[in-house]
Amino acid sequence: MLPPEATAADRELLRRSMGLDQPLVVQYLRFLGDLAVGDFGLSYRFNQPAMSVVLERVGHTLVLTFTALGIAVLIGVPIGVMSAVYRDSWIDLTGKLFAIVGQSAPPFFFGVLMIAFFSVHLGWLPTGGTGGLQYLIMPAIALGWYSAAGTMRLTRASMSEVLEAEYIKMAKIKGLPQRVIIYKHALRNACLPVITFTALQLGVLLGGAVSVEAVFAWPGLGFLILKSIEDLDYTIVQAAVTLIALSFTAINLLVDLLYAWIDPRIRYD
Amino acid sequence: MTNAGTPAKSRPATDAAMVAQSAAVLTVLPRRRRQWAQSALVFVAAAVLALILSAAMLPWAFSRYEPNAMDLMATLQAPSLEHLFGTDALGRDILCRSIYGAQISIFVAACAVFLAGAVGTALGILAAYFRGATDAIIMRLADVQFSLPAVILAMFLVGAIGASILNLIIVLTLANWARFARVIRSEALSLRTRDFVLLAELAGASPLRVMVRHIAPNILSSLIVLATLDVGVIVILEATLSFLGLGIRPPDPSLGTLIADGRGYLATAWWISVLPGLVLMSLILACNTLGDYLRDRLSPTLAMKW
Amino acid sequence: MVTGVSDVLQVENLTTCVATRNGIITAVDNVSFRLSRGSTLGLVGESGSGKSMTCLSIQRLLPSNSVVAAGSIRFKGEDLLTKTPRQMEAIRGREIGMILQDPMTSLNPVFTVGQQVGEVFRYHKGTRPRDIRTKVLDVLKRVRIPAPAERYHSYPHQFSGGMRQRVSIAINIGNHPDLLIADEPTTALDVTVQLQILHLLREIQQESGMAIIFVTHDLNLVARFCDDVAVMYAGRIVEKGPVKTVFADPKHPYTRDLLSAIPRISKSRDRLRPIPGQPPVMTNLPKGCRFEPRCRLASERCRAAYPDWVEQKETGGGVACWETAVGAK
Amino acid sequence: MTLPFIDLQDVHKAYNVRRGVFRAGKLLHAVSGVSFSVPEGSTFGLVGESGSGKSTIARMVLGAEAATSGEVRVAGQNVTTLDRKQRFQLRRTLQPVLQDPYSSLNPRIRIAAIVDEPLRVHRIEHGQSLKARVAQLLEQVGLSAETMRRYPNELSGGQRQRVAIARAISINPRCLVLDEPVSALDVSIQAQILNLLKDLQARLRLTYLLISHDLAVVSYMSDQIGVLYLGQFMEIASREDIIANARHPYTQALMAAADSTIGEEVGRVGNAVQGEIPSPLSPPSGCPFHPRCPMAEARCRQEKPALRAFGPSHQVACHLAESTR
Repeated sequence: MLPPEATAADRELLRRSMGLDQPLVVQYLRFLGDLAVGDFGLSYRFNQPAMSVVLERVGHTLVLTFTALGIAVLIGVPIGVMSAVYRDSWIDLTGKLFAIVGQSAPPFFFGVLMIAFFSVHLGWLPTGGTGGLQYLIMPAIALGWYSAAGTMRLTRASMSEVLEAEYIKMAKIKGLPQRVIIYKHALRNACLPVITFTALQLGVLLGGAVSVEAVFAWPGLGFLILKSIEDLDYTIVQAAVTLIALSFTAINLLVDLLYAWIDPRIRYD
Repeated sequence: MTNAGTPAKSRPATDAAMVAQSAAVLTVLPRRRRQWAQSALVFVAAAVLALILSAAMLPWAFSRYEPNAMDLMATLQAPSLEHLFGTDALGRDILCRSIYGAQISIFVAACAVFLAGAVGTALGILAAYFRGATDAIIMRLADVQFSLPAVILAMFLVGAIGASILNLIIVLTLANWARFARVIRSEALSLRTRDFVLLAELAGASPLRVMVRHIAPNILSSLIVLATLDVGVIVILEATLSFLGLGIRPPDPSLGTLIADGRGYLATAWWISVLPGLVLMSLILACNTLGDYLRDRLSPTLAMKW
Repeated sequence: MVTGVSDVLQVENLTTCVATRNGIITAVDNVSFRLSRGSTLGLVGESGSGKSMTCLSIQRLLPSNSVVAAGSIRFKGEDLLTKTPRQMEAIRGREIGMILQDPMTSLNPVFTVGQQVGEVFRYHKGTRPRDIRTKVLDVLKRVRIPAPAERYHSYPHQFSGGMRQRVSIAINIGNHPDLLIADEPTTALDVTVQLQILHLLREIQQESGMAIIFVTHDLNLVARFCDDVAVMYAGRIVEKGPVKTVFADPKHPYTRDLLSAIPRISKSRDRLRPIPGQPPVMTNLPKGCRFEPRCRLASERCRAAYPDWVEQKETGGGVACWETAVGAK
Repeated sequence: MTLPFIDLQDVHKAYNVRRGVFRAGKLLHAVSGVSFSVPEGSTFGLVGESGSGKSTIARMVLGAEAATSGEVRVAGQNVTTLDRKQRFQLRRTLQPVLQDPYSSLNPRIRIAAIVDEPLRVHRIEHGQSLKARVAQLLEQVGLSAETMRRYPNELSGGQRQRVAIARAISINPRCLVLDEPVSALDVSIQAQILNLLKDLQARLRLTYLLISHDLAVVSYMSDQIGVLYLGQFMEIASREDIIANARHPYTQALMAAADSTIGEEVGRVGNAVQGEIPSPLSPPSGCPFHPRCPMAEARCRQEKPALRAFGPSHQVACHLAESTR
C-alpha cells in the first residue's frame, strides 16, 4: 500500500494510523464492534466503505444466480418428472445423459468452451462484460446447466419414490385419470424435497458464480472478491463473505417457512 | 367318506405355468436392455478412469517430455504426432502437462475426500448416537460450513493461509466435511432405531462397541457411494480454485491452471485450454458414472439425502 | 363351467409371474374361484402365498416387474384382461373398490379428507361440483365418521388408524361398486377396532349387495366374516369351499394343521401342534405338491406330481391333495 | 412365597411432548400407577392394545428407560438406582427378545457373531469353548450348528427369531422379557416358537415377562395375566380366573374378539365396544375405559375405580365388577 521507496518512519506512521500497533485482542474487539454497527471498514482500493462497494456489485451476481436458478428449475424439474413417470423411455435416458454430463462440466470450463465456440468461432456472442441480454446468455447457461443436472436428478429420485407410495396406488384404485395421479397427487408430494434442494442450490450457484464471473468478466460479487484477495483488500472480502453468509441463512429460513406452508403435517400439528 | 367329486380335470398346472413363464420373460426384456446399457456405460467409465489413473501414476510412460521444459522453437503448435495435445505459448507439451496436472488434481482430491469422509463420518455417527448436545453442536458446525458456498469459503481460507498443495487439501476438506456428516448422520439415525442396536446395548455393549461393530459396518455402503460421487465434486472445486489462481500456483501444472493459461489464446490456440479441460471432464464423468452405478447397487435410497 | 347368473366375478386359471433378482417366480399359479353377488370370499394364506398378487392381478394394478401370464378374469361377464387401461380406469373406483392394509399410508398426506373422498365422484359419474360436497358428507356419515362436516377440511394425519380406514371405505363405496377387494383391511388395527370395521363392511354389504373378497392371514376373522373360503399355499389354492364345511371338516392337511396351530383361549393346557419346517421358497418349489416337505401325510405320490383338483359337487368347493381327497377322512 | 424376580410398585412414566416451538409442552402419560410382581420361574403376561403402555413397561424392566416415579425392582435390585457396574451385571440376569426378526439381527455380521456377542461382552468364554457354546445354543433352539456361518438374510423369519432367542439365553439369564415375540411371524411358525419358549422355560427354569396384543397367545403361555388399557391395569388375575371368570368389560371384549366361533355374527362384538382408544395426551376423567364401555354409568365418568380383590389373585378396576358376570 506504500510506494517502494517509503521510509521506515512512513511505515510506522501508517501502522499507527491503522491501529496495527495495538495488541491483537484489542484490534479484534474493535473489529467486532465496528461489525455490529455495520461498519466493515474502508476499502483500500476504492477508499469507500467496504459494504457500499459490495452492495453495488451484489445486483449483478443476483441477476446471474437467479437466471441460472431459473434455468435449473425450468429444465431440471420437467425432465426429472418425465423421466420418473416414463422410466426406461428415451426421455429417461436423455435425462440421465443430460445430468451426468452436466455434473461433470465445471461451470468455468463450460464457459471457456462456449466462448471458444460461440464468441470466437461463430462470433455470435460477446466474450464477456455486461450490457444487454446477450451478455447474460452464456454465463447463465454455464452456471445453470450444472445446477439443472442436480435438480433433475433429485426431482427424478423424489418423483420415483412418491410414485411407489400407497396413496398413489389408492389414487389408481379410485380410477383417477393418469394425469391427475401424476400432476396432482404425486407432484405435490414430490416437490417438497425439490424446494429444499433448490434453495440449497443457491449456495452452490453463488460458488459457481465466482468462477463464471471471472471467465466472463461479469462485474459481480465473486469477481470483486477475487480481485480483492489478489490486492489483499481484506475489508471487501470480509464484507462480501458476511453478506453472502447472512443472505444464505435468510434463504434457509424462508425455505423452512415455505415447507410448513406446503406440508400440512407441519402446519396442523 | 368316499369322495363323490367328478373325475379330475385334464392335467392342469405345470405345463400351463411353463407357457406363462416364457410369456412373462418377454415383458421383462426392456428392463434387461437397460441394465445391459448401464453396465456398458460403467465399463467405459472404469476404463477411462483406469487410463487416467495409470497415466497419473506413471507419467514418464505416457510422455517423454518434462512438464515445465520449454521449447521456444515449438511454441503454439497445433496437436500433431509430435505433440499429441500441441504446445502452449512457451512451447511446453500440453499432453505432458495435462498428465502431471491430472496427477496433482487426483492426489489433492483423493486426500481431501478421504479426510472429509473420515471427519464427516466420525462426527455423523457421534451426532446420531449421542444425540442431544453433541448432535446440536455438530449439526450447527455443519450448518456454518453449509451456509458458505465451498468456493467462497475456499477463497476466504486461501486468502488467509496462502496457497499451497497442503493448504489446498485443508481448504477442500474444511469445505466438504459437512456433506458427509449430514448424510452419515441421517443413515446412522435410522440405524439407531433398529432393534439390533438396542439389543447390543442391552447385552452390555459399550457405546464404542455399538458404534464400531453395529453402526459403522452398516453405513459403509452409503459411505463408498458418497465418496465416489464426492471425488467429482472435489475435482471440480480444485480445478475452479486453481483456475482462479487460488489453488495450485503456476508453474506447477493443475488442470485448472492449464485451462486458465489457454484463455488468452482461444482464438489462435484453442487446444491449450480445451484439451486439458476435456481430460478434466472425462475424469469427473468417470467418477460420477461409477458413483451412480454403486449407488443403484449399494444404497438406492441415498439419492434423496445427498 | 357355465357362468352362474348371480356370479359377479369368475376367475379361471389365473397365473401371474414376477421377475425377481433371482429368477422369475409364478406368484399366482393357476388360481380359479367364483364370487356371487352379496357374498364374501375369504382368501386366506400366509405371507408369500400369492393372495395379494391375486387381487392386484384382478385390478390390473401389478407392479412393473410382474405380469398376468395366463387365465381369465370375468367381471360381470366381461374379461378384465381384455380391457384397455382407459376402460380399466372407468371400472376402478366405480364398479370395483379396494381397501389397502396400512391406513397410515393409503391416504395422501397433503390433501384434505374432503378432497380425497370427493375425487371419486368428480372423476366418475360426472356429478355436478355443487353436489360433490353433499355426497361426500353422506358417505362419511354412512361409514360412521363422527362430525363429518367439521372433519371435511382436516388432513389424514389428524385421524386415528380406525378413522382413516373408514375414510378409505367411504372412498370405495361412494359409487356403489359391485365388488370390493379388502386386502388385509384390519391387520394394522387393534382387535376391538378390527371388529367395528368388519361390522361396518357387513352392514354396507347387506344394504348394497356388494360382493367382497376378504384377503387375510387370520383364520378367526374368516370364520366369523366370510361365506366361502379359499386357502392358498405357495401361489396355489389348495382347498376351497363354504366356511362351515371347510372349518368343520378341513380336507387339506395344510388347512387342518393351520387350524390346530392357532392358540385359542381355552382351559386346557395341551401343547399346540405347529406345522414343522420353513415356509416355501418361491424360487425353487418342489416338483410335486408344494406342501409335501411339511406334510404329515406326504407319500411318494405327493413328491412325484402335483395333485389333481378334486371338486366337491355338493358344496362347490374342492381340494388338491392325493391323500385326503380320496382316502379316509 | 419365593421372592418375586420382578416387582413393580406404583410405577409412572410420562413423556414431555413439545408440540411446536410456541406451544407449551404437554405431558403424555404412557404408564400411570402400575404395580405387579412376577415370581421366579413363572410367566407373567401383559396384554393390551396400542397405546396401553405395555412396551414402555418392558423397557423400564430392562433398564432401557427410567421410570418417572415408583420402583422397578429386578432380582431384588432397584433398576433406576443402579450405577454403571451394577447395571452391567444386571444385563447377565435379564435379556430381551423383540418383535421384528428382520430388525433384531445385524445384517452385516454372521450368526455366530450375533449369538456370541453377550458372551464376548461379559468375557464369559472365548476361543474354542466359545464356538462350541454357540453350536450348543443353536442346537438348543432347533437350528443346525452349520447356521453359525450364515448371514441373517439367508434365514426365514422363524429361523431368525430362533437366533434371537439363542442369543438371549447365551449368558444364562434368569429372566427373558418377550416383547411381542411372535406377532411378526406367520401363524404356522408362531406355534413353533411358542413351544420352543415353553420348553426352554422348563429346561432352564426361566422367568418370562411376556408382552402381546393377542390374548390367545398370552393365555397359552402365561400363569398370571395383566390386562392394560391406557397405561393402567384393568384386571390382573391368574390364567384360569381370566379365562373362566373375567370381570372387567374390556377384558370380556378382548376375550370375545380373540376367540371366534364359526359364522358367529360379527355385530355381537363389533357393536359391543364403540369408538377408539383416546389419546394419552388427554386421558378421559374417571375410568379411562368409560367412553367406550357399554355399561358405563355416571360414577364411572367421575371417579377412577381402584383395583379391588375378587379372590386370592384376582383384582379388577371397575365399579360394576360385581354385576358384569
